[in-house]
Amino acid sequence: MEGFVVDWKLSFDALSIFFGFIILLVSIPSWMYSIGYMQGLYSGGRILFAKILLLLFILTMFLVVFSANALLFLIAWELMSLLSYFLVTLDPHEEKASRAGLIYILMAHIGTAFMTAAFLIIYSYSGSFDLSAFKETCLILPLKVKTTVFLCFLVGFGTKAGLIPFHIWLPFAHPEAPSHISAIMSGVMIKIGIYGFLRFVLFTLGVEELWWGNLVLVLAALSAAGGILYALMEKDLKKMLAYSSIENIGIIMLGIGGYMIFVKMNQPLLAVFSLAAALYHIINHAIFKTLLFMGAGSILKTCGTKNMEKLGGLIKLMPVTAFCFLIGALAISALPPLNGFISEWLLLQALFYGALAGATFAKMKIFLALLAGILALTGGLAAACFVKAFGISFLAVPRSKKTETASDSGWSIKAPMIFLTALIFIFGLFAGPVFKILTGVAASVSGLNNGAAAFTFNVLSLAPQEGSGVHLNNLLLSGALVLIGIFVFSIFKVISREKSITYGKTWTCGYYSVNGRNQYTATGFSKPFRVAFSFILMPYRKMEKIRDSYYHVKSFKYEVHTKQLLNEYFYKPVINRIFRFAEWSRKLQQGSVHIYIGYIFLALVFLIIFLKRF
Amino acid sequence: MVTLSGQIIAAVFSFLLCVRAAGGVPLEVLNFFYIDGLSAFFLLLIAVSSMATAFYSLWYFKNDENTGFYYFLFNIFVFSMYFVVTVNNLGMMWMAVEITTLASAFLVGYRNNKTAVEAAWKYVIICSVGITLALFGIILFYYTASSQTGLRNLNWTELNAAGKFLDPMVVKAALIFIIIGFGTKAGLAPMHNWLPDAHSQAPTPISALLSGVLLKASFYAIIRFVIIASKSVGFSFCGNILGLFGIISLAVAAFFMLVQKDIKRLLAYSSVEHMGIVSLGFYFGGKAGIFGALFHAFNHALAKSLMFFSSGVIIKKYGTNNMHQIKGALEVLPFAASAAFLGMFAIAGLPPFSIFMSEFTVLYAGFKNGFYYSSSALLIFLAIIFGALLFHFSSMLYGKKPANMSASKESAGITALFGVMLLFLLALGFHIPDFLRTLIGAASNVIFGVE
Amino acid sequence: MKIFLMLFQALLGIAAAPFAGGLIKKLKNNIRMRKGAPLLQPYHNIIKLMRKNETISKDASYIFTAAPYIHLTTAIAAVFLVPSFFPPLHVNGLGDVFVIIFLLALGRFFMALAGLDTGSTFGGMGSSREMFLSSLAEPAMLVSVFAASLAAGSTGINALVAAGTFKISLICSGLAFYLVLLAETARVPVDNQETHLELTMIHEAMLLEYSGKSLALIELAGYLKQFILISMLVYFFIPFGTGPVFYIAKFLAVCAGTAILEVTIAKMRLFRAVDYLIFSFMISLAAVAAFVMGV
Amino acid sequence: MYIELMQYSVLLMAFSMVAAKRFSALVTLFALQSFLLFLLTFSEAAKNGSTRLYIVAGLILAIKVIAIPAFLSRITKKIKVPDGMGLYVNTTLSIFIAALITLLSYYFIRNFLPAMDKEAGAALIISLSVTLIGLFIMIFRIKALAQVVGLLIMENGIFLAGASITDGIPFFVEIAVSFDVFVAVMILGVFVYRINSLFTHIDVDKLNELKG
Repeated sequence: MEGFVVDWKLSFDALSIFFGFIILLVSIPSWMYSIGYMQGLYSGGRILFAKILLLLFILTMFLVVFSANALLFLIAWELMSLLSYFLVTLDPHEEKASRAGLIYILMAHIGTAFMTAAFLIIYSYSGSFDLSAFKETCLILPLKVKTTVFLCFLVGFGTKAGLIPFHIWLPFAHPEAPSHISAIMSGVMIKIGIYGFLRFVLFTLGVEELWWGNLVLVLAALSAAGGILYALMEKDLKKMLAYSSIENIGIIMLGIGGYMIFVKMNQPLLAVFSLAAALYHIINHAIFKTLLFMGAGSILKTCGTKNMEKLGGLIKLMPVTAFCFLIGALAISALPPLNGFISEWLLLQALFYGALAGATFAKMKIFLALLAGILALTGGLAAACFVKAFGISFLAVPRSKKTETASDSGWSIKAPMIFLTALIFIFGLFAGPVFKILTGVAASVSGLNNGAAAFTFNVLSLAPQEGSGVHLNNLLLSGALVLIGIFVFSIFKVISREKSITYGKTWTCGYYSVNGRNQYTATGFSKPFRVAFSFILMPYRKMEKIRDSYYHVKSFKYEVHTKQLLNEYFYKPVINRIFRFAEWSRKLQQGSVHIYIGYIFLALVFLIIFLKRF
Repeated sequence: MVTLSGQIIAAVFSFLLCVRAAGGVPLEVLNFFYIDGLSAFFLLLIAVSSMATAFYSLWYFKNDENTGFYYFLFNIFVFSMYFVVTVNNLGMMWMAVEITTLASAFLVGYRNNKTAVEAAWKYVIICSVGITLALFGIILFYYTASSQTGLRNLNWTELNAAGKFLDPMVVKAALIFIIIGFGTKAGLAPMHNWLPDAHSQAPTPISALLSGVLLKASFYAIIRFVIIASKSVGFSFCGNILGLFGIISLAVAAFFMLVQKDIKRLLAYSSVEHMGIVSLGFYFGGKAGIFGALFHAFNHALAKSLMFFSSGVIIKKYGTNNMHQIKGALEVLPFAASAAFLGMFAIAGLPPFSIFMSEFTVLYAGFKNGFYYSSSALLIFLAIIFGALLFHFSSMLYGKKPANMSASKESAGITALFGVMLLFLLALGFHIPDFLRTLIGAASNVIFGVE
Repeated sequence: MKIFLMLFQALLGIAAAPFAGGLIKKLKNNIRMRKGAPLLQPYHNIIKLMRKNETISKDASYIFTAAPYIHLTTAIAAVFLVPSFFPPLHVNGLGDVFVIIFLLALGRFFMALAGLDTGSTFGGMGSSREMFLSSLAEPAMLVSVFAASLAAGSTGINALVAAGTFKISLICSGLAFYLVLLAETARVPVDNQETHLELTMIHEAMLLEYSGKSLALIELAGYLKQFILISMLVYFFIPFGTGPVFYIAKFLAVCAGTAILEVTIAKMRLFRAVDYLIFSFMISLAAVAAFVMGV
Repeated sequence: MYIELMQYSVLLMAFSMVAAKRFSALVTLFALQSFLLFLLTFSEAAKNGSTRLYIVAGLILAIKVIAIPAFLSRITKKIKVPDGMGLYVNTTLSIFIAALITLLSYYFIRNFLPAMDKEAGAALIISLSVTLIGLFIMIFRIKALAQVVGLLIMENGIFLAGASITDGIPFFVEIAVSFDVFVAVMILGVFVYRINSLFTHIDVDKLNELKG
């Protein structure tokens, strides 16, 4: 072996194709969106540059997904991070963007370092970077090595996916990037992290011990609950979406962790089911998160701000965006009959049957029930979060001058959003067939026995287990909803004879004028949550009196912030330590040539004394 | 111009030598010059970067007169380095290394202001001390050789042949002096202190040459002795000492780069880091380790010259080395700044640039031969260093440009130079041409004593 | 045939739902030694509201108009899932007990939006608090149902109804579910339906802007929700005795209990309600634990 | 016999250089030490009358005994700096440290190179300690010129090693090295000039603009 040769071996198995499909699903609309989005924001040359970069970025993502060679995978992976970094810092004047990019690429690099270690450990046993060779080698790895590799992979891929202890880059990078880039990053790129996890941990390394699965489940639950909690606190629209991406990654990882423990509890059917549910949620999140970021983007473009406190009343000014955003919000809050609901329902079923089936694992029952509870909590918080997002920024009265004059953007921005909205409905209504395909994928890649037949009652309706009498035919459900809706509507039209509707001012205890200033704010909306979860969020407030004389206070300035637990108590201290140490170490080199020669002398003496040790 | 053409001729000549030596048959000229794979490889390295530097110097000094002295010293410097890697007699090699110091001393002090002279002084003094210690080591070598095998000269070939008869303890003792001595010049911590000063004060082309080639040339000297010593004391002993210095160098570089203000010092420390990686490659050993180390030396020569060139352009424009005063370079000098940025990613070891490949190989050697801790340490330090580099460069390249500064057109030739170098780095990252592969193979064969 | 029976059951449920509300009110008043409004007052209210003109804020959008319909629609759809007078009746494809929870969530989502739509401060406050409480109530509700279905061996309605054995786990989960029920139907320890002081209102504050027909829709939907939850409690957690008679008896019993409870205890502060809901969540987990222990 | 004597007196010279306070004294002592080396080589040459050793001896005489000291003292005349060379540690402590250094080299040679025969070992100990003492002087003497001399002392020590433990390192290497030393000293001298003209002093410990 002299030097490494990158061989461009590609493989197209079900998993890769599935992810390739998702890449297409997101990147094509985003590309179209970018055309309309970028003009006016950047200079012509930069737009061209951005387009080339975007193309390369998408290509590298394909390369990552389809590469059958770990080295190629690694290279493509790092390229992906690099290109996305350039895209995040597209506008060189944005100090914030460049800082966000810095954090992003640094975290990505650390993640890659862990992956590199893992790859090299495996390679030093296998002697070839071929994935099949990896797979064979992993069968014979000693357990300790396997565990090390697993942990390395968990950190490496978790960082890219934005799993919670490693997520800090995500809420910086996604909001600062241009919106179509945020859409792609949130929609696909973090899923590539999931792909890596599936490919290398589940289907190459194999699940060795139960606690691996438990660890993943715990991290997943943390990400889900924590992510949405922080999202709820945000008043920056895109940052909120970024945090909610963390939440959804958590939900997906719940499914994957489910797969891991079910394999260990030898419940192959359930394992496949739970994995398929995770895949389903991957698709769904790709769709609606992209859509939501596009919505946020078009708001940002027309109103020039993504701060909810400055928005409002947009539902009348930009109806299309509002409608699409509403559907997206409904879907992401897992409300029937849209697609988010389906995947979350499936995950609940997976957890339930896991709890039911794991007869020999008594404590797993409680654990899974707890997870189900956390999933429910997440759903509830997500609903609250998106009620706030939509309600504050689209409903009621505009809160700033610029917002009052907003209007829907051009077709190249509207069309992709409408397309994705349609997709939300499609993937919601035709859950049966979609899920059949996904179970096929899950079964084939995991090599477990094919449960595809078992999970669908007939063509259209899902059934987590045959004979359990539980079927969900979403088409029927939504049909019922529509019918009942029409029924109710017509009935009430009939029995309440046409009454006159008078339009008046909003009543606020007789206060004379309601305007943007005295509406309920995003901060106010999230107040109860802030108080209830203060033990995690650690809110603190800055109050400042602006007074023109000692006696007369002209106005108050009042800010509420929440602390990031991990940043405060882990990342910041570590970084500060490193910097302080570096600052201290500069003392060693104060410029006196005598001392420098002294170092040489000391080195010499040291070696002379310890010569026998070498 | 003369210099450039001279360099080109020399480069072509050495290239031919490489082709000759890649076959693995060493070439001896009147028992004075001796060129085997190892020398050939380093010849190539020197040739490439000194050629590039000569070209760059033309641009760098295009505005000032009487650069004759500069070019005179430049040539002496470069040719003494050629001499280092081609000469057979170790004593002569030692002298050549000393001459590189003496020649480059005036180049470092070229600007002849306070800081420059200070840097030059430290450079000369510290390097001479190191070299002198190395001489002591050489004498010990000669002592054991002559007393064991009655050898009467210092020719490497014969010493090497006598390798296994040498007295291990003496060799060990000698090796300490050799490694510390030449290590001083190769910029291994903690003997590296001259390096940031010299690099920051020398004219940019010279800085490029110093860290691009000089460090490698003196590392070459170390390798020569290591080859002989490994015959009697085994490779691992030499490897361990190198590994110790390698780790120290990495740590020092990492922490000093974090809090650096001067861009050229930053790059200097990154050179320390890369020399550390090279010596770690020797520590990890094995074919992979050696291959990685040598390949890394080559890549580093390329990338670091590129970095110095491009940041030299930026420095000339902003008129300061202080990174806090440089802002928005991407706007002012699009090409140079982009080159610097990409080069930064290259030396930070990101794919698809070739340095990633060599670092990867070194790491592989580490993991393969079970040096888990030092490999992980290497990974951690690389991450820190990447952070430091990115931190400084993004603050320099992004942001608003100073109000009084206007985007100026850049010299096409220099831009082309950057382009070519980047292209090389990229191409080597994807595929190592067979020529280079065989050359490095020959070099590592020499190291392993394979005939 | 089955379809007609089912429709009939649904209509019956819709018809009966307001009665329960009236009953509880009446009982409360009687306990307080008051005469109280007649039992059928809710019907009168609804009809009266139908007749009235409607006033809508000029800042409101179509969300405001659509929300009541959606709210009611989801409630009715849930009614189709819940076993009431004729237990084993429901459409198979419509899903399981989880779906009921999701459906109710859908209605709530739109009501909360409507609360924000008019830009009135109280509306915003109301919807904020509503979402707050419900998001905390959701896990408790889900896990209690989860425990029950564990006992039943499936989340399907039939299985849940059929699982007719008393267990400690079932009692625990039933208790948890009942606590959540009180919260969800805006009853005393968490909210107070009778208050009309804006700052203390939670559910009511959200509806503050509504009037006329829309308000009627919302009230009806509210009664339906209560009906649904009580029926769930009755069927899934109080497993003895089947058949309409038992059902009605148990239903009335629950109503009576609720009335007594509401009279005897006082409303909590908003942030005490958090502890209350977390408590019920813990009970439901305890129920799961009990099930694992097999009792 | 007298060879050992001379070797020891070389060491003695080194010690006395450590003890020296003034620069002129240092230079004289250096010249003396070099002269001893010259004698050493010359006697070697006389013993096994080889011309190349004569030449080497001549070189030493020319370069180290005459040229370099002259050059150095001329510099000291040229640049009007006080003759003291600035001590970090006073002479007593310095001598003590020098003794320690000698002990260290003794320990080193005896522990790690036991195979050596007595005389060679002793010579090696002496030369090593002279080298290290030179290093010590470079570390603990402030003035630039002192450092130059320190370097030269190291060279002397190494030459002693070369001359005594081996029978002289190969010829042209020898010559090359001595010329090399000469050039080095010249260049250092030039830099001393420059330092003096730029800083108006030659306290190299004040040269600490570049740090970190």
